Amino acid sequence: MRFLLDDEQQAFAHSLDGMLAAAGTPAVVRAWAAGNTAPGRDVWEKLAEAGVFALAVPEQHDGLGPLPVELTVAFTEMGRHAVPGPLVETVAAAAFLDRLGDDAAAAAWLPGIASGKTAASLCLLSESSPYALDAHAADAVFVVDGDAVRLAEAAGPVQPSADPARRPARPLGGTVLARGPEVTAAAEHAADVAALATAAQALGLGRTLLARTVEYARQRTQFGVAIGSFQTVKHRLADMLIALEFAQPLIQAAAVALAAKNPASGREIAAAKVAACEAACATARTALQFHGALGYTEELDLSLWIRKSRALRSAWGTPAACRARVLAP
Amino acid sequence: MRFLLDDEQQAFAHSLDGMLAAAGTPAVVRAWAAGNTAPGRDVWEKLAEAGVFALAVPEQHDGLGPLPVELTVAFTEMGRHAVPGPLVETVAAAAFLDRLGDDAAAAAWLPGIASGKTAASLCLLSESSPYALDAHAADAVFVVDGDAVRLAEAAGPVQPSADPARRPARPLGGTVLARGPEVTAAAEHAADVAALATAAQALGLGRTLLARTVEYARQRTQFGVAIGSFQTVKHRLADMLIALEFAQPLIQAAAVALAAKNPASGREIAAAKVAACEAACATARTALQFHGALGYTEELDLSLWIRKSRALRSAWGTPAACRARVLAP
Amino acid sequence: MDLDFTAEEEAFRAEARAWLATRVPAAPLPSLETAEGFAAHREWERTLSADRWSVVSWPEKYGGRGASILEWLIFEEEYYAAGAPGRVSQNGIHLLAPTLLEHGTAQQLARILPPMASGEVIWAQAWSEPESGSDLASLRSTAVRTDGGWLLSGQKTWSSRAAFADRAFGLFRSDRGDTNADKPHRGLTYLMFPLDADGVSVRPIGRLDGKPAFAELFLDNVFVPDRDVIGEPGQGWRVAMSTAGNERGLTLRSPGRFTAAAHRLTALWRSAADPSDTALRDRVADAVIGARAYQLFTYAGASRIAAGGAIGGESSLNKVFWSELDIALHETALDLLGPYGELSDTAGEAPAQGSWAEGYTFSLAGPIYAGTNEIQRDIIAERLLGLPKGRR
Amino acid sequence: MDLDFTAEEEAFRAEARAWLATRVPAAPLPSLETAEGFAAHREWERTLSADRWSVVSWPEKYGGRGASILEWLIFEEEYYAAGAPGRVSQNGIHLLAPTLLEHGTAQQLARILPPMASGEVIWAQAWSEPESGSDLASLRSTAVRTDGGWLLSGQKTWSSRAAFADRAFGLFRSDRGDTNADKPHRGLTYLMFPLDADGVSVRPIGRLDGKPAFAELFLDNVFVPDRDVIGEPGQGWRVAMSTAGNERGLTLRSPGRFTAAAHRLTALWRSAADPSDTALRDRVADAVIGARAYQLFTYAGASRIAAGGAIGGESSLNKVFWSELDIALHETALDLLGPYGELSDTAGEAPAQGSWAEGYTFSLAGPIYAGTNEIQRDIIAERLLGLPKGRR
Repeated sequence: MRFLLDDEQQAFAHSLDGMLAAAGTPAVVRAWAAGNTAPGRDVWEKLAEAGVFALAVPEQHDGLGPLPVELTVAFTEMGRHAVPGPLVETVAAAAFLDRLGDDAAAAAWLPGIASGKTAASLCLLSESSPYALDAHAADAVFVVDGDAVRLAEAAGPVQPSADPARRPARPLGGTVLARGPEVTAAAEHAADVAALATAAQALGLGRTLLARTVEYARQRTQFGVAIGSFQTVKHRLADMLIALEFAQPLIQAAAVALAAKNPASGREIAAAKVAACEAACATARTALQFHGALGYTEELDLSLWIRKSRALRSAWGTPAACRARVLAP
Repeated sequence: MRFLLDDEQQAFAHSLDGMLAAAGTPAVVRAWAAGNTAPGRDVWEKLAEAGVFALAVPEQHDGLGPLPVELTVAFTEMGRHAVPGPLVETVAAAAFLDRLGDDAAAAAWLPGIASGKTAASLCLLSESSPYALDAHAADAVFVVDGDAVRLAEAAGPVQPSADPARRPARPLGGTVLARGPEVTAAAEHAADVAALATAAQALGLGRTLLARTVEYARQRTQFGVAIGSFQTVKHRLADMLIALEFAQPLIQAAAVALAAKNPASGREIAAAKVAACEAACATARTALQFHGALGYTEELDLSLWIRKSRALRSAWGTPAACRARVLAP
Repeated sequence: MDLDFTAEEEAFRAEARAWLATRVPAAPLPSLETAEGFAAHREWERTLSADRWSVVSWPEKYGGRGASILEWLIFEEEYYAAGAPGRVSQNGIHLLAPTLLEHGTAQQLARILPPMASGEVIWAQAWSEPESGSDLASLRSTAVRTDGGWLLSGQKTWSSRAAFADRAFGLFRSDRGDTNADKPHRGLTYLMFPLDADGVSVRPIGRLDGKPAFAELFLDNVFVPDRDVIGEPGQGWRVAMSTAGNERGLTLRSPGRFTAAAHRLTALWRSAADPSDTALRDRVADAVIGARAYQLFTYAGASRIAAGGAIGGESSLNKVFWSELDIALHETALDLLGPYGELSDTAGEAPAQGSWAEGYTFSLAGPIYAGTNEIQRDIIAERLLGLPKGRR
Repeated sequence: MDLDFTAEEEAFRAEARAWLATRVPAAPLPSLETAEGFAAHREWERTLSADRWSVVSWPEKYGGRGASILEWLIFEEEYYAAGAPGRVSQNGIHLLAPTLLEHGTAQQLARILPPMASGEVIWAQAWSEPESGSDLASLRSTAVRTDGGWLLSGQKTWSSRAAFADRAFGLFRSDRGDTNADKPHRGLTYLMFPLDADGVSVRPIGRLDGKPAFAELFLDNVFVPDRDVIGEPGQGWRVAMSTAGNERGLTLRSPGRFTAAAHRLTALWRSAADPSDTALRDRVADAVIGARAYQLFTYAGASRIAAGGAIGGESSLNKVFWSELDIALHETALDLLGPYGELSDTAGEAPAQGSWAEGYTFSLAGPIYAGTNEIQRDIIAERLLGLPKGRR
């Protein structure tokens, strides 16, 4: 057993971190929120160049994957920088197409996803899932409805999320691409990949929220001392670190299980999703509280992280659904 | 509206507090736990002299009641001093007999309860309620089983509780005293009275736990300063005060509703039970933590309060059952 | 000990309820943190005021009904139960007016209160400064004596409502000589000023959802006549604090808000939730219990005031309790709403026309403003529990 | 990155599992905090030791198997999954032995370790004193030089297992001259002494459920020969701390305990709980998730050690996490048990022969001992997050 990222994986994380820091994601998020997807697509291209999307695509379709561990590494970094766009959905769509067993469909879309040309969205339609994320910005929107999958024709009006960078909409119309039990099975697999990527993204969000709050608490003074010297502040930030540190190995183990096609991977992913999203939400609340009124403003970039953390909590598996799955026989 | 205890009620609380402080209840509790009920019966007599049990008995049977508000005042003080014995059960049995509409049964038992001669226990038999508390020490043990009530013949072996002063046992045998829908109705009323008295008792426990912990935190030094000056200690104790202060009016309002035969009284009692018991349990955990290893010892009297607080949490209505009742249509 | 309302109080409740039933807008007004919503809410204040419902607890001569605290609580219960709009005038009514009623001159009262009651003049607070959040004693903005008045300079921030309001009130350092490290509260003066005066710049600040719920104020030699000083110059701190411990401790957030919100949450739960999800049920129950506890705690406080008592440190208990209740209640609602819980209040498909999303955003500020909950817990520990001060 | 065990490790697991399957007592032993239970647990140590399962990570010459950390983790998983008894020798094995292995002489190792491995000598710790709980630097008990050894005097408390154990170890102030307010850690010596020696009085202290889980030790000129000093005299603090940051951070509470407990909790939930009670279900799930997270976090730490890294402040993360997990897990079990959750472990009708009640009582000590969780959070904030020290 070597339950540690290897040097190459760490270098990959490090280089993504550097690239995204240089890209100045807060401005990209604000543009995306305002409907201007161009800066987001520029970042998307850079991510593709770094091989992020190829990790979800098999080699026969110009990919490098599927490599779930590396995917979680990438999503943690993308979460750390709050990158906007249908990142999870694109990777989940790739997992769906890969698993579907329809060579034509795979060949039609997967190379584009791997190269970064194609941003996709995916909606596994149900009462609790009526929307496709960022459908307006996606080149292909797949909708699984019962045992059929269709390629949506258009998206309904954007329903702005509390996270301004998330722009869900109801996918409309479209032709059926495939139908049958393999659609259902591929959709289940895609949901797992999406939940795992969301968990990793949440971990990254939480890491940034904690780091920024620690930094702020060291600088901001009140009553003549740094607020980071108040024991209440220290202890609550310590609790955030604990929550994040114990979420991380759950994500990694879930990725390892998914890579190994371990039948327990669904449970492992659910556990990781709960832990990472609860940790991110708690860290967001803490970050907001200790930044005071400043944290409550839209103009502080931190708000982009705070607002995303709550939205991810229910995306691709509510806490209740995940907990039920952890205990499923 | 005057949602405040009047002078007489406050004087009643004050005099019970003084009497129980003088009685040295910790030693009484330890004796009770060891099976020696004599000191407990002495306190019982003093409580009866102060009129506590008469509050649950109507005037035609030598009582002063029913007076739910005054009962909650008394139970808060008894909780404050961790008085042992089937206090709640005796008062609930009185409520049961009062409501039953069986003059002979009422005349047979209520005067004795009012005067303190009779300690009673009561078991509303179900899968989640197999025991009668302190049956070994009670002069009469009533068991409601379906729509029949019987007077138990004996108690099975004591099943020691985590609270050493609580000695539950299965009531055995006995003759049926009454049967019919009035038994069920009287039992429901008795359960309400028991839940309300338990809530008040929990509030009293919590008050003592907080007061002792504050006192300890002011005296105990660590790293050269009183631990009560650590912000974490201060904030957690502040939270305990908040929990207790907001539980108290729920208890009082539930008592007012019960006195007024308000149909919402069941919901009000359930709300009070949840709030008071959660507050007491949280305060017990805090008291234990800030007393450190000392709090974890049996020899510190505080342990008697700590151990009782958890037991009361599920007695006469689990938190889940109470919350369900709060929302019952 | 009772919870009975008198026949008069019940009549008052019935009158309020009947009035609200016909006047409350059927659909929620636009968010009061937008220009459009602000105007709509101002118009609503006028409607309230026309029938003397805007400031029921004030004396009749200023537009009120001389209502008791209990009647005020009754009004608030009915108000929020009816789903009536948020109160755009609340800074003036709850923060400025009590101070004026205690320290203002007759001339000030007659001049300032009626237009506040009617919504003609809407007030923003100007308490905080960039370097002093909860630490008001470190204020730096100045009031310099000039002929017939004062010249205000400096910067205020987190001034709620200031993006659209008419006037503001706050504390200014008027006597630098009197200040020293030990007595930073000295030498402050309580002043009122117009937001459109020469020398005032207002920079709106967006809250989490982008709406300009507050603003930064830049003041550069803004002239304020003597008649707009409240109380004695140099005594501003004492003037401001004197009303912090009275009814305001009870009335900052009226229980009616939370009982109404808990009621709406329960209705949402009954209509939308899986009844077998007892985890959600428990959270709904806790919101109902919390709202009831807050209502009863307030009744007890009102009874204590009616019996001649005072409200002191309890207002800190209050603050922590309602602010945490408010967040928990709204988080529960968002979870009940499933995929719609994520939507912004501006989304076409946002449930209840966005009011849950708006309420959630609003609730998140609760533990921060009006003295952070950390400060409140310090106060509770030190003043109510008698724990030692420590350096935190 | 993988979670794969080697064939050798799997064989080790299979061997341990097979041995445990035939040897673990069918019914739980009596509580090890009673005289009867202590004897039964000592006997169990002998059984373990006979087949070299008592100290698998030690070198073979002292009774171990030279197992790797990972094998130790595997053994612990199997051990607790099999429902095997608590380890009455754990103070010696986890606290004393690592220090001896690093600082002890060959003679000490040969003399002390084998009887520890066999349960012939059971060790109590003697860290705390009445006036120094988590603040070990303020220790007052003394070791005074005498011919061929030291004379120990003073008082120790919260000495776990000391009511029935054979020997104890702790720190004593041996050089008062070297002590000053700035360096209170100096001048301490690490010594071992028999609990039945002349001058030692043991006063058992009952824990919450009355069982004498620890004791006060009164020492009055207790002679200890030089051979029972560990490391250099005066260097006791450094000796004691040097092993605090290594594997001990990982092994104080082995993940196997919690994965096994979570498994039992899940089984209890499936058999006893109302499946529609999702509030309880969520708490059971959180216990399962927490136990798994703790296991994986430990695997990562073991991997880091295997790769040449070290464990530092992480042990504070560990401590807070497992201690809170342990309480939550047991509280959930008690709630699942309904009316039986209240019963003491001595009640005839106590479920699982009292082990949930015993486990709950035991769990309550978790946030207190081995450095309170408040101290651990201070350490996390200062050492891992770099927040300023402050006066707390």
